[in-house]
Amino acid sequence: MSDNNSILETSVAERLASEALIVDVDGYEGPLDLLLTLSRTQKVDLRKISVLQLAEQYLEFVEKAKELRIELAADYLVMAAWLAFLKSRLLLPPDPKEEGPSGEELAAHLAFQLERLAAMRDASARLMGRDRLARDFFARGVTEDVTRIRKVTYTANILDLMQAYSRIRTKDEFRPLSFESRDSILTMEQALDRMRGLIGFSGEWTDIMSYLPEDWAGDPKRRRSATASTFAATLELAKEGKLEIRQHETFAPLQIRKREPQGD
Amino acid sequence: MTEENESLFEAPPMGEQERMVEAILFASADPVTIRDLAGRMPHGSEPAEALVHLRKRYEGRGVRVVKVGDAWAIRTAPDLGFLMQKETVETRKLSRAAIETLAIVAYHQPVTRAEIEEIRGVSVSRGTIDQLLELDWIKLGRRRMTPGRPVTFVVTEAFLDHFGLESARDLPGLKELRQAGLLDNRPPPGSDLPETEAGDDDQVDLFQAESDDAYLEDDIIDDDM
Amino acid sequence: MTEENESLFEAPPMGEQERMVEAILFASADPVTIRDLAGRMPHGSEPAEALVHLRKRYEGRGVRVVKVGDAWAIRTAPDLGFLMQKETVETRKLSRAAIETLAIVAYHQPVTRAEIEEIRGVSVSRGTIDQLLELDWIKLGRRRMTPGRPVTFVVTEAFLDHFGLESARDLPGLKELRQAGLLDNRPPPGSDLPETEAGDDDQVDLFQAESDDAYLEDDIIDDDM
Repeated sequence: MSDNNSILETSVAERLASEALIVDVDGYEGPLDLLLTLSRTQKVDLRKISVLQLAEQYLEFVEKAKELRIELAADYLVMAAWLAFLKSRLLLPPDPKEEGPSGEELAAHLAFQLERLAAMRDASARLMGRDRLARDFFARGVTEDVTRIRKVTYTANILDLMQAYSRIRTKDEFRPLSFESRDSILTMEQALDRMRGLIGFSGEWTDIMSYLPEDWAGDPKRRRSATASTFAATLELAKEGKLEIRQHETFAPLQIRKREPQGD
Repeated sequence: MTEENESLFEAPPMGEQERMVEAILFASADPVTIRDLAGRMPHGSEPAEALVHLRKRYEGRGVRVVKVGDAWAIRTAPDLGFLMQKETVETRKLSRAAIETLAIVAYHQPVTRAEIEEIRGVSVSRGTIDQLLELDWIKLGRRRMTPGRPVTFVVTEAFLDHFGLESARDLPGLKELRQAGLLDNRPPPGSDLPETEAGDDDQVDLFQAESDDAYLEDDIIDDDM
Repeated sequence: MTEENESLFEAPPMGEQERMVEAILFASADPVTIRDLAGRMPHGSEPAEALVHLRKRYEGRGVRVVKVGDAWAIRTAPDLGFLMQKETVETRKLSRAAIETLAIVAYHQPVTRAEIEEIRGVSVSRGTIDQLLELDWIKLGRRRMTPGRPVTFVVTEAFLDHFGLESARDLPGLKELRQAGLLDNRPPPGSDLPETEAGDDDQVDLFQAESDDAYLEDDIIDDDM
């Protein structure tokens, strides 16, 4: 590649770049990004950059944008104003009466900012270029979660216990069985009446349970009450000599039958 | 194609192949077949042989190379399974049903389930009884010598231990409960318990509460158990 | 309690401890801290020592024992990544803003949003920060003890894990950048003056860091990591 060619290419590249700058102004992330890009055209170490030259380039860029009626965001214009100020400071001999940082100081700081931004760009590229998890190296494919074994222990103290007991004992709903509900109670009188009527027909030994009123044999509470009162009634009738009771063995069914009048 | 031709592809040394198998088995979510291994490794590799080496290398280690069906995987050594468990102890209050049931057993023992239901006025779930049995706070007592011979429940040594009692008889009686303000002064409506009597009778009548009407019922109650 | 008493618990032999650490690290996709290891291993175990042995054992193998911040993990050797296309997870492509912001947080941490903006020369969108927080690559650090107590951002363990870093100190080029003064938070000249003239306000906003004291904490990266 000849020198001529390369010069030509550079100028073409530069022209393209400057056009791109204008077209792509939105592609820049603010004035600092733009300044950094412009500084690249100086092809020197960022530490040796000519801030004055950079300021001129930037101002030129803004001028061009204006010519092309490209609307620049406010921060680009603010930067332009500041660079114009910086440029004048750099060009004019320092005024000893003027307060504030010198043009050189301001320029140095801008150069620092550019260098720092460039360094961060470089660092981010290096970071993203590292071997990365799930791309270059990998974690365990099958993981075994720690199974949490929950062991529940229950506690209660003596106070809980006593309170629970008193709660039951003082519960409004609490009633001894016989008061619980009248309609579940077959009184002994009722059973006796019933048995007196029925026993006359029972010549054979019959299971006492068959004497329970039919509608009292289902529901356990009613069955229980009917059993008790029927049993009590049979005892009463046996005492009166009206019937006999027998049981073959403990827990065997109770059987009853009419007792034939004696002495007949 | 002769075999010599294939060797031109120069498979990596066996040590490298072993590393590859190791990495693949490590990173795969599922067990990997030899065929899969061969498909992923450089041409000419011999995953089966590499596996033999790898398996040997992991012998006695914290993880092992194991065969799962037709495929291979790395798994935790069985004796270290305990490391994958974390026991957390959670303390919970006993449910109201459980504490009430427990109180009834303590005050009325030996007591049948039907009697517990009678006293609580609601049915007692199997779970509640089981929980108390599991806690080793109640146990089965003698069967009641009534029709159906229902089982009874009594409290255990562990119960006495937990509640700091020498015996169930040490439980405060109704009168003491009342004095301690744990019990309303209002006697339960229709209560025929002689709780107003003087002396230490409370305890006795508590343990007698099962008396009277309670017992005829047993045969019926059993059916429910 | 003397040390002799403690030894009554008899920690398992180091070889066993090494197996345990191996099993635990293999079982977890995420790095496990020494503290967690100790919590799961039998009393008296010394996971830190076991890790030294284990790390050595895996040198040059297909998987490696790596340190991630305060925690440890097993990862496949990076040179074998080519075998893993199957496991590769397509990560969402990060915007340039997000990548730069991430790098700035990593190299300058703890760093405030205003400082990130100062370095990049543009404002940082909420979405960029959110995205990095969501990836669990950055998190909130301590508040800066300056007026307004701005929040700071720092990188996470997941960040270190993702980029294969033992600690933020191992960030590539960190030392050089520091030596070049490029990690300094150098205040703009004149910013120590009470207030600049009204006309300069805008650009002060743009390029001046939030305040001077902000930079007292310059070297915090060391303290934190």
